[in-house]
Amino acid sequence: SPVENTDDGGEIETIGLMVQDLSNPFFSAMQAGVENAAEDMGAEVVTEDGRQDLGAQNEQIDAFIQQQIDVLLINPVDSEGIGPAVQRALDAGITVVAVDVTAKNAEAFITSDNVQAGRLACEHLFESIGGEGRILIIDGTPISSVQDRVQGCEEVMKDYPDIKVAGHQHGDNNREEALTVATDMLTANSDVDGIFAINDPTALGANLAAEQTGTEDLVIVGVDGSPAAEKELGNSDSMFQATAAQAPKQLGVQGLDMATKLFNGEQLEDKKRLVETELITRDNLDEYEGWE
Amino acid sequence: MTETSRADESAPAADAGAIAPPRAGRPRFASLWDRYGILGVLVLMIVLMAVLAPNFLSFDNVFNVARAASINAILAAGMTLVILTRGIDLSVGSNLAVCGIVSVLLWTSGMPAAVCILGGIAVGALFGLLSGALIAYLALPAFIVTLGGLTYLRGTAYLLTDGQPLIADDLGFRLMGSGFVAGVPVPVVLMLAVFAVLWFVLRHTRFGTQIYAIGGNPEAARLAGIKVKWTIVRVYVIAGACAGLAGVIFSARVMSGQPTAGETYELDAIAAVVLGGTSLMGGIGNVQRTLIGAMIMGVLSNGLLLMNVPYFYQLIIKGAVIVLAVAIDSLKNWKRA
Amino acid sequence: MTETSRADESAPAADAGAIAPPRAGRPRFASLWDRYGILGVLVLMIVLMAVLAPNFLSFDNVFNVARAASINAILAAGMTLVILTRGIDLSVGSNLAVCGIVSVLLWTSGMPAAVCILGGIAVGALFGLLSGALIAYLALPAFIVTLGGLTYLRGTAYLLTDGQPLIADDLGFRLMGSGFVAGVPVPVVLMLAVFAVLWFVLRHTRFGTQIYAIGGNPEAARLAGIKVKWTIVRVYVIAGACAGLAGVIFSARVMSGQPTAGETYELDAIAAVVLGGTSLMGGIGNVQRTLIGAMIMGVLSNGLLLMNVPYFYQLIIKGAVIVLAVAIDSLKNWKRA
Amino acid sequence: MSASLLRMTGVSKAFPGVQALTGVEFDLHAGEVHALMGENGAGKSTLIKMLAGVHTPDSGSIEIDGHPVSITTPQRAVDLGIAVIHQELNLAPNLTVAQNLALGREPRTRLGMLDRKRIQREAAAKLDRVGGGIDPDAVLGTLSVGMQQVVEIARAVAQNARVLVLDEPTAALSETEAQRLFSLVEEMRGQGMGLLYISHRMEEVYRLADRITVFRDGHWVGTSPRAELEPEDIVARMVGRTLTDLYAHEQQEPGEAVLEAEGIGDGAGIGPLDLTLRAGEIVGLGGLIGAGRTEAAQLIFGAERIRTGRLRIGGRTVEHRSPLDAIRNGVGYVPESRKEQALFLEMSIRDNVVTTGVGLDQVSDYGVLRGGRISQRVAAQVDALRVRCSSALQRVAELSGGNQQKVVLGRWLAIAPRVLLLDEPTRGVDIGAKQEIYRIIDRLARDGVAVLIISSDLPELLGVSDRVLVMRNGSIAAELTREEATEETVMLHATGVAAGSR
Ligand SMILES: Nc1ncnc2c1ncn2[C@@H]1O[C@H](COP(=O)(O)OP(=O)(O)OP(=O)(O)O)[C@@H](O)[C@H]1O
Ligand SMILES: Nc1ncnc2c1ncn2[C@@H]1O[C@H](COP(=O)(O)OP(=O)(O)OP(=O)(O)O)[C@@H](O)[C@H]1O
Ligand SMILES: [Mg+2]
Ligand SMILES: [Mg+2]
Repeated sequence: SPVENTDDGGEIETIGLMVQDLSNPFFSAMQAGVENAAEDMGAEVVTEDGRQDLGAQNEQIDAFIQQQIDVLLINPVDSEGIGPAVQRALDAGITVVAVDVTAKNAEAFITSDNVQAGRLACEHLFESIGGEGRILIIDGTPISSVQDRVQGCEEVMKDYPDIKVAGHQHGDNNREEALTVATDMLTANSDVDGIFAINDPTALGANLAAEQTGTEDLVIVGVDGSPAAEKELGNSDSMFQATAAQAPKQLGVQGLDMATKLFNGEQLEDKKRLVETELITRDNLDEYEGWE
Repeated sequence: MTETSRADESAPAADAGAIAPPRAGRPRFASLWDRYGILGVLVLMIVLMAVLAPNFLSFDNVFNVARAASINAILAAGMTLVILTRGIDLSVGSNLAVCGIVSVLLWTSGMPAAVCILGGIAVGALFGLLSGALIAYLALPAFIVTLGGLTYLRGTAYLLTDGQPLIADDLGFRLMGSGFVAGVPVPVVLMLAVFAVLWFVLRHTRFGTQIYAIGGNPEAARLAGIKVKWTIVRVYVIAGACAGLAGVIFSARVMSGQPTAGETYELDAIAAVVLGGTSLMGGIGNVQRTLIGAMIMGVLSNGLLLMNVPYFYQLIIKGAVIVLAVAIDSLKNWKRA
Repeated sequence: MTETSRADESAPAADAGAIAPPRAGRPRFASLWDRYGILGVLVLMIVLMAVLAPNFLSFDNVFNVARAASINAILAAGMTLVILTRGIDLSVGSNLAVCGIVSVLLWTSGMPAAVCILGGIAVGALFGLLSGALIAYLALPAFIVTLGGLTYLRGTAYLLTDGQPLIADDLGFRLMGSGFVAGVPVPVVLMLAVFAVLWFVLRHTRFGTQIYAIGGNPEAARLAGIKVKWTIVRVYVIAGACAGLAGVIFSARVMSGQPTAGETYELDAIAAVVLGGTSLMGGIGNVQRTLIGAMIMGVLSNGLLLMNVPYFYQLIIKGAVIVLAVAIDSLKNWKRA
Repeated sequence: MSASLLRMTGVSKAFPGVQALTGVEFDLHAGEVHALMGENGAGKSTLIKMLAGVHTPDSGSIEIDGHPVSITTPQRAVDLGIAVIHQELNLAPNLTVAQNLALGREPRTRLGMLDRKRIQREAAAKLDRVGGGIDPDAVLGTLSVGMQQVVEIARAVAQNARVLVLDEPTAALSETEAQRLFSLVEEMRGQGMGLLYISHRMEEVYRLADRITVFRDGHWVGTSPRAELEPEDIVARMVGRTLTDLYAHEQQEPGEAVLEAEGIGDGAGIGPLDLTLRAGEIVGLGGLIGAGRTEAAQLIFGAERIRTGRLRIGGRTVEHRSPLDAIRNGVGYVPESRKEQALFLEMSIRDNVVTTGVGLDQVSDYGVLRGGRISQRVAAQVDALRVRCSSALQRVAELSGGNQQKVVLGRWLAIAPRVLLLDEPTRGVDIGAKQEIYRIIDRLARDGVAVLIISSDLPELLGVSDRVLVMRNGSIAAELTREEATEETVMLHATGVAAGSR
């Protein structure tokens, strides 16, 4: 039995924000963006961490329904699996907008163009190594944003017939696992020219692995544009050379904007916003604003 | 664990005066606290949450708690039987994922809903059979066999779905997750049914007695003509079937087969069993108390969410409360000592 | 586990050297297999990988394997002592995270490298003390106390870092992760040192004998005047200190404090211990064999990566091999029966 | 003579490394009690485990009523009419008495459910047959070992078997319980059952057995009607030599009081107890099972907390908060159940001997064990106690019961206690080893140790003690001099029938 939305047409008082994994700086930047914007609106933000567990996110949505929040910005662990829970929220009169990852049944979504991010990063990688050579791909957990990036990379690869993939492994999206996996991959393949990593923590882990195995002349690229990546790019002899930067704050702020409009009964021109990513290299590092 | 088992062994004899008359002064009490101590913890927690958490006692929320706890509770029910025989099943979380996926795969391949549900459960039972056979007939340690199961079943779940969630918008058995029976959510009804059946099995069937006997003294059970190995196998089959049912409910609830479903659920299930006072040394415990254990965990999760406690603090509080709950429950041993 | 425990009981003392000279008719081969059966599994696996995986036997890769396995091995070393006393420590993975973070925090607050290292280890020991005290003095089940620890320590790790990885590019003790001593990676040197020390402790000290006595028969140990509770506390302190050291190495290796570090490492550590043949029922086992167990797991992970086996299949193979390894190791019990 | 009910011919059985039985012969008639005797490890239990379907023979045949049978499972043994009471208790401690009695044969209702009422009813009937008034609803683990043994007997008797095997059934029984068992055995013999009876107690065997078979080292040595055998012959057959003067104890003038207990008690059922142990004196402590003898010893030893009264050792008031305190004050304790309370079965003889709170300190410097010191100490005990083993590094689990008991004694002797408390020190130990243990006790007394010995074996209690205390209901009911103490007087005080009983 859906809860009546008691303050229909009124002000937004409570905003629920659900992210996949708060321990990733990307999501905490998003959280900061949403909180700032909410403060300006005089609304309160309640954040929940999905811990990569769809079951937990289901439970959290049920709790949000109990709390009678007005707006839900959701970054689901899984786009489709969250569908029924989103529907429950809608039935309870909550406005739901998906951020960063699409969510089934959500009224609108805004995400980075992950395919484009993969394209950007890999294009840079292939050019830097002269259009030919052997590369490693360090993949992550099987979620759509990650897979889109790999897809983008593979799309570009069609234009570079002399690029060979020497190894393709999964690194759990984090630094430590990437370090272990990359160390082993570099041992198995001594003549590698570059690495594409699906996000910055993975890229930086691979970078550590390269340093520790004494590998030189490697080009490593990632996706994110995180503060740690920025810092590493600033280091002129690092093998980590580029990242396709996302704008988590913007995703959050714009997502909230879309939600506010929907909440107030306005029509959105674009219910599906894709935000382009921007390639950051050592050359344009100074102009990059970063996540802070 | 050492200390606890000793406490158990020193349980007083209520009436052992056949040969020498019972000695004066031997305390003959505490059976109430023994049985209901952990229920007291649950009640305490509910009262606390009702005061602290807004909407906690609302009609809907009561069902939210029960529904959210149902998957863990169903896993814990099967786990109780396993632990009663001195075993453990670490593979239930991964098994849940595989079974959930299988049920969705059956649906997308055009099977009727009933077949999908039964198919999911059957696959869970089958993997339980595999673990149980290795444990009982090859005498391998349950911990390692099911830790292996945790790993290869997760791989199987990824393989079956190619790592992608398997979407089924038109899932025929979606009511298994979101339906209601007489106003009660279906997962809750199923949970209660599982507990009722297993309560009956443990209490009123020969199989149940055999489980306790094996947990209490496997050698004695063997000499009494009980088929110890076969009984153990059946227990793992039941735990697997419970994981299968939980997987079907999970899939129905998220209308898709998720390869990452159920990660670390095995530890929650074991926690519910042990919170309920079932001994990891086997032979002592029952499913009623496991249900209470699972509810304590569910109430805690839900209450902390409703109170908007930040996630980091939720973890700290949860960890502390688990320890506290067994500490309170163990007070009974102190009075004895 | 029922059946296994019985099989274990009939296995001769793993306490190497304490085995009687074979009696008439006792096949000598059996005792060789008992002691080195699991080593045989490791050798088999190395041979297999050398054939199948490119570069597996390269000089660099041998150290890669050892370095990658070192964290698990160090956790498993401490875990061995805990399991010998019939306990278990599920909190080591979370403890590792907290300790790693503390060491980085100490560095960023300007402490010298030595203080950071010792500080990290000390914090681990402290949390071990807490668990140990609850288990020994309040007689709470180790499984639950350390499951609580797993949860609240993870929360603590998040809290200390505000959930974010704590990057320290100038980490003063980075050599703990990436340095070399006489050509051998520092984590490998530290791992060997830990094993040497704990081997000595178990084999040549009063404390070691007390550990085996408590694991073998806690009641007899108490009646022999051994301070059972205090010994148990010390064992958890050691396991905690090992987690602390592993955390420092971890941080040094990734040059940051990671709140998500060490998730599910506890299961890997237990797997290494049990693969090594230490009985979960306590009293039987040693650290040498745990090292072999950890190496089996390391070789497997590394070899599968080198062969570029797809991730899903890696999981399936790993799970199956773990089960297979104990099955091979248990063949010795079959010959006896 | 009646025809053989059960016949075993040329039966052999080997375990890895041990030839437990070699071509043994055995036959049992209907309506007889056939005693099987032999040293620890002679293969008695192995023989009956083959009857019980636990082990299968490597070679040889088993016949029942002249028909060859193969007993492959415990269930098969039951079907053949063989009931076995094993040496180790085989009951589930977590189940009730009634559930244990029905175990494996639970009656069910027509719907397939457990028939709880019938289980209840039948349990009461089965218990009635053996007497004892045990509550069928009691959880088994809460009963004393003796009462658990009674349950085990009730279960075997209820099978209405034709062959009943009893493997050391009286080891954990007190005198009265044993008496009840004896009349039960006689009653069953009268009904035409064949009974195979294993015991290390000579009096019992003489009282019950019609024929006696002796095994030595897995070989059949001989079978004779009881009337044709003197106890000395049996012993000679068992140990391969003659044993004279089993107890060989000469009372000596006791020295000064070493341990004085004044009104000690646990605040519940035990005490207040007064007792004094003098240097060089052996004091026996008798009583029925559950009289509180073990608990009294454990109070003195600090294994249980003393709540009332006080304890003095060497004139000094002491407080024992843990066994370690007691050990430091020179008190040693050999518990009644060696496997559960004393031994580390998986550890070597060497480790078992040095593992005490004080012993480990003595053989280590700064916590590091000194191998030389350990070897010396262990060798001294192994030699002095004549522990039969292949080396001090042998696992204790591999030793016979008597040798295991010597290892436990050695552990305490190694730290040279002033007071030694012995709780049933010869339970389940063969006669040869018993004699050696009595010698050790005697030598200890000569060396000035104050010894308290708890025993349910009355001849033994009277044979070794200088003075006998009798406990009843947690208090001391009587103190008897060596001359006053007879089986009758001890039993009278233990049961509370004696007039002068306190
Ligand atoms: N399961 C087994 N595995 C290996 N050896 C065994 C096993 N059971 C018995 N033995 C060995 O067989 C021999 C005979 O043992 P058994 O138990 O039959 O002796 P027993 O005559 O009953 O002795 P006791 O008087 O001590 O009960 C002993 O050496 C014993 O160690
Ligand atoms: N009346 C009773 N009620 C409950 N438990 C009892 C009772 N009597 C004895 N026990 C238990 O049975 C065990 C044996 O009793 P205890 O050791 O005090 O007697 P004992 O005279 O030494 O008998 P035993 O001959 O068995 O050594 C103890 O663990 C005690 O707790
Ligand atoms: Mg025997
Ligand atoms: Mg006693």
